Amino acid sequence: MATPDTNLSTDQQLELYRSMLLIREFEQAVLASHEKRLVQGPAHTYIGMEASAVGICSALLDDDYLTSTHRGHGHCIARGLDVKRMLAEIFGRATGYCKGKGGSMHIADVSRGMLGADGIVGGGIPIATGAALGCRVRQSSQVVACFFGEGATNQGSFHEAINLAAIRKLPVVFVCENNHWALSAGFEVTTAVANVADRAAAYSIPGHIVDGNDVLAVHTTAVEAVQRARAGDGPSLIENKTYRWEPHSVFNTKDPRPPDEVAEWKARDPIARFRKVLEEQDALSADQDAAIQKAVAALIEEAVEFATNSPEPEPAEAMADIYA
Amino acid sequence: MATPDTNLSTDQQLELYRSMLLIREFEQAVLASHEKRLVQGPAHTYIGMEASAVGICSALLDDDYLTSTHRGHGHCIARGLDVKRMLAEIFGRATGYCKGKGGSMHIADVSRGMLGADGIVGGGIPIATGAALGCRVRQSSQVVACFFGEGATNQGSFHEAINLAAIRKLPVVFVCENNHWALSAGFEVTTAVANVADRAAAYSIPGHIVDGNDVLAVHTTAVEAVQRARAGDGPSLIENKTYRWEPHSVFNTKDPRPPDEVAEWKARDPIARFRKVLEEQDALSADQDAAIQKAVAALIEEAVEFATNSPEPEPAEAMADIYA
Amino acid sequence: MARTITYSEALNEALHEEMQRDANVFVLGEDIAVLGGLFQVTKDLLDKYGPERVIDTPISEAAIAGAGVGAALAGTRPVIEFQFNDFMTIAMDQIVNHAAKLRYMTGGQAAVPLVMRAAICSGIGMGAQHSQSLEAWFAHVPGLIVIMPSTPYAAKGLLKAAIRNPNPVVFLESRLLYAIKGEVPEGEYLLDIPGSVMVREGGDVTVVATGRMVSVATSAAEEVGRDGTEVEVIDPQTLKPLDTATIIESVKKTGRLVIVNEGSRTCGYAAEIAAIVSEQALDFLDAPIERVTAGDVPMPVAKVLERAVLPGRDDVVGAIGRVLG
Amino acid sequence: MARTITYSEALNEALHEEMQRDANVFVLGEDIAVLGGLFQVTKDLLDKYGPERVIDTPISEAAIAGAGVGAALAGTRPVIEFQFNDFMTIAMDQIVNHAAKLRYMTGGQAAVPLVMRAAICSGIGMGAQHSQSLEAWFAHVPGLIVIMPSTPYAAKGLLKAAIRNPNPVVFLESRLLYAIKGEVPEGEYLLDIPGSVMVREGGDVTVVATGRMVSVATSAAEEVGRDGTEVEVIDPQTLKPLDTATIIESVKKTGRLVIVNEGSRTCGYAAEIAAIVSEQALDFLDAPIERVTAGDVPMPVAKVLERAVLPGRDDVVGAIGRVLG
Ligand SMILES: Cc1ncc(C[n+]2csc(CCOP(=O)(O)OP(=O)(O)O)c2C)c(N)n1
Ligand SMILES: Cc1ncc(C[n+]2csc(CCOP(=O)(O)OP(=O)(O)O)c2C)c(N)n1
Ligand SMILES: [Mg+2]
Ligand SMILES: [Mg+2]
Repeated sequence: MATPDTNLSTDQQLELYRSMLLIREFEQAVLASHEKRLVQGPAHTYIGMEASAVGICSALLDDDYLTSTHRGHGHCIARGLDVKRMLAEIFGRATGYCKGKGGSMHIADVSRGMLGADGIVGGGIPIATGAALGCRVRQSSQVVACFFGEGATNQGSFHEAINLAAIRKLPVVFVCENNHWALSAGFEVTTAVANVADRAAAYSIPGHIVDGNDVLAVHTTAVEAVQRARAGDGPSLIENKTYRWEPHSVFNTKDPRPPDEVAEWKARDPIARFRKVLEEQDALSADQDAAIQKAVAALIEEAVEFATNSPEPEPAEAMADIYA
Repeated sequence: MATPDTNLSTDQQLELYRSMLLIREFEQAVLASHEKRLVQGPAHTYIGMEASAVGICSALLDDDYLTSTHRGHGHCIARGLDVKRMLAEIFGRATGYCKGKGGSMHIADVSRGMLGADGIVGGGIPIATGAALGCRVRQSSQVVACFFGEGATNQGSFHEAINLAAIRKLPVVFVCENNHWALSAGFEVTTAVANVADRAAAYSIPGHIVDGNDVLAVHTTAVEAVQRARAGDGPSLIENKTYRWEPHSVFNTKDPRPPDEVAEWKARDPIARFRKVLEEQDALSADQDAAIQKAVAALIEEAVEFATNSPEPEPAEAMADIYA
Repeated sequence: MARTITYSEALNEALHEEMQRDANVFVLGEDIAVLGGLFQVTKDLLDKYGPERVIDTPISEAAIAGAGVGAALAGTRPVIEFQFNDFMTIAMDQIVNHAAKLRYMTGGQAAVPLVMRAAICSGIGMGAQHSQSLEAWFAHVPGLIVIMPSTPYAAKGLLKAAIRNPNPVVFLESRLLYAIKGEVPEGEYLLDIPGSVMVREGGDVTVVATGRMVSVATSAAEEVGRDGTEVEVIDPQTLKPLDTATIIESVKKTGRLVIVNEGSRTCGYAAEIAAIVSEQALDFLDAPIERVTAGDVPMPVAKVLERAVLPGRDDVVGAIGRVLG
Repeated sequence: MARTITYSEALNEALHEEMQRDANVFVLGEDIAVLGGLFQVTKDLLDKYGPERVIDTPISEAAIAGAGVGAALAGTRPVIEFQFNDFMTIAMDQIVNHAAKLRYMTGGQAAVPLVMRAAICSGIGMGAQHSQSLEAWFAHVPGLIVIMPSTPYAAKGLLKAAIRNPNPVVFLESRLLYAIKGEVPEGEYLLDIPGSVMVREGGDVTVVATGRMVSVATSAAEEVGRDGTEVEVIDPQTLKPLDTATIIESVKKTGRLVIVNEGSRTCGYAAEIAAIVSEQALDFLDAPIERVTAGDVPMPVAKVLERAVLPGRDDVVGAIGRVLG
């Protein structure tokens, strides 16, 4: 594998690696916690797709915005949200980001520009466009990253929002995480185009097809798209080709995907791949790796403990936070 | 002008000419009737766009379907609807196609496959797709022609419906009548693509850019698209580039369009153009032309008389026809 | 004794029978073919009727609804599925401006025999975008029929009736009911539209309850029954058209009315029942009407919060107590 | 005497003043910039505030609403326009699942200060897809504020209050009101949310009327006033949150209630008022409640038919007569 074309320092690359690991371990903890009946409501894990969130978010500045989906844990962690409060939210606890009101599908940290995961497929796309419009009105140079799955690209919201963003040259980076499957439907069964990125031409914006399991490739593309957006040249559409390893959600475990296909993609593990890249650069020794893994494990352990020991919300809390 | 590549006999071509004239005169009668306060509700005239409806509808069989828009009079006439009952509907009379309940924006003749004009911009596109799906389920070889304006192509319904039709290879011909303006918004201000037909690539279907003021060009393209649909090869997207001569509707007369632009397009009058083509083929003598014009005028006169003398609906009729 | 099957099996049977009976009946929706539906209501239909009549769609709710309208206009009888009632918000234009109104707008020319199935998924922590009960919206729309079955028996008989009905029908199921079992005869039967069910007779209080709330109301009625209070429980089943007469008659008998509905309170379906009674049987009321509904709040995920928001047995018991004074 | 301007001029003034006051206020919608809005409510804003704050959009109602939500989240105060109330059906997901619920779903982190203006366009033959009055739907949704001004004075004061409110507001105007004139002070003023108006006092009957129906009710009140009947007319103005107390107090005084609302009858806003009164003031009612609403029918185009469907003065007079027995 060639040395990637990236401006990231070794430390920055190690941070990407750590972040991907943290997502992976977090999701494993979610699955284990679901087995223990600690998760309240549904949860959609991001395992296998870590390079996408991490590659994109590492191209953003601190005051940029992002919108996410039902499969949002990875985006939150890549954005630097606190895994303790995330897990507490998934457990429906008072200490969660949303006080237990939102659950897995609605984790948000508005103070960090994370405007919210979203349970409506395609629902976040116009919102991201609007956030970018808000930035324009405020004459700020903020950029918005908008995540969605390939299943969302057949929603009207995808079309309307990208057209609106394109015609106004709004600072959005549209990131389609094409993991090849929606809930039970394969991409080719539902989507009349070979690549999602090919749809960019319908809006006269750049479309990028990226190996979504290559975090540096994702990052490099994101940097270009973010620059373009910040410069006022308008949105881009990035398609990260990737795969989810687990069934659709903890509530939907019936999995129609061919086992061979799943195995094939597991062999393209974005974390193992990046580890190898780092090792080949002599950027990651076995000791360093062990240390990172240990630190990540400790964070997750702490998060599980925090969430498990956090109080349930008071019933009266149900009627608070409706209006400002 | 070269002899057009078309299979139409001279009689058939004269029928196209007559149909275009009938649309033009009908719309003039609508405008005149509005002045006399005979029109109830809004009316959007089709003047200047006659070649589009006539070119497309002449490629359909009797049991094919079509869906239309708020600017639907032309489609109805090209489909062979009775101008008497159309005008009666526009006047809100009991003898109208919809007994005065639908008005100009909802004229339908289900018995002729005309499933209805539609007041929701973009609303008819999924319905056309569904009608095609119904044909498939019934294993019929019917085809659906779906008309909409360029303004509708930014609606989510456009995207969703065309994707669905494309992925199922449904027998629809999507016809965008690009008259360059929506209500007050120019195409380039709202639509992030040079040609609507360019969006066909986003659904892997053929896109055709057609001189929408050339009835034979429209017809020829329609024949190809209809054949393709009927053969089970799926939908096409035809973009007829054309122009409306009048302001948006009788209710919206404030017109932001540059007078020069309007004048330029009036010089491209589809009827005058076709008359010239016919004359050059020696297919239309001055006498024949006069006879056709006279016949058309008689039909319109009859329609105005019929509509004007038709009774208003009984108030009790208001509560009928809600449920079957 | 009749055989006992689940609510989702009953719905599935209705679909099988109707697709068998009429080649123009077909199903369309997300994950309904290969997966058999998120809640298995369309199970095995693909194997039996093939991919031309059992169609997995893109995630395009507006187009699914519109396609249903168009297919109905073109002479077929589509049954479309929305996985969650909430997702119908995406398709409201097609449902309201097209499905409901096309017949009228065309002066009676068009028929739209379209069944729109959707699940109300409250009670399992799905949160604010997956737990709504929007029947009041649909009942507000002239031209729609609105049905909410509360038992396997009703589910089957009403779904079959809905499919044969020439009008657009919004058919609202309940996630928490799918697994409940009930008696369902083997043979074919259809239920009336309109048509309500007298779930339980009693002379002291009338309780009108819809969908999943019927079992909540019944269990409350049993609870207060131990103290000798006789509660009449009415399940309207067809919310629109509504069998008003049965409710009015009951209120005239009991003089007391509690309405239990899972939608949020303001402008919910319970308000309509209250309004009808306050117009048609006011003089017979011996106590103020009580509405037991979800709070006016989006649905929270945490169990303790969701429980606080949803109407439960104790809430109904409390309301019965209040109307009895 | 205060100056007299039209309802649409009053709205336009509110927008001018708020855009002047706060650079984060901006307007977004179809035909609002170059044309100044289909009904001229956004007139001259483009000239004054430029194309970055006065934005003509594509015909994409769902994206307009979603863009409003996102822009509100990102610290601005968007005012979006739907040309017809009916077109909000296309944007219901964004309005209901996002605008209304984001604050709650995020545990109070997010604020969505978004104003959604739309015109109810009944009464001019626009037909079934352009004449709906859907306030009951919005009032049913927790998290939304719903406002219907009936006079130029209310239009201006409530729109300004809506723009400064930190919550999503559905602001419903009336096509037939745009041209009516009324007194509007020159200086700045804001009206309360919630806040109703006692349009007319009287001890015999309470009439609660919304939006354009306020003038219909008032003219009915004048009509029956000639026979000495004293009608109290209340305009709730803010349908949600509702100033319930004023209505209850009035009904306790008069013992008779007529509700006039332009939406279709079943599950309409009138039902909610009836339900509230039947819960909170039942014992004070001397007659059954009367709802005067549009029929449960899509709106026809022909004048004689539309007149038959819409509530008019005579319908209100009739209802007043009936409650007076
Ligand atoms: C509007 C809407 N329709 C359907 C669903 C149910 N649903 C949840 S996730 C999902 C599949 C989404 O696929 P994709 O966008 O590819 O995201 P992925 O799950 O693959 O990350 C579906 C159908 C939903 N949540 N929202
Ligand atoms: C959903 C919806 N939004 C807005 C309108 C108002 N409206 C009616 S026609 C029109 C312009 C349509 O433009 P186009 O599709 O190009 O058709 P044209 O009028 O040019 O034939 C608009 C905005 C509408 N009827 N429906
Ligand atoms: Mg996917
Ligand atoms: Mg146009």
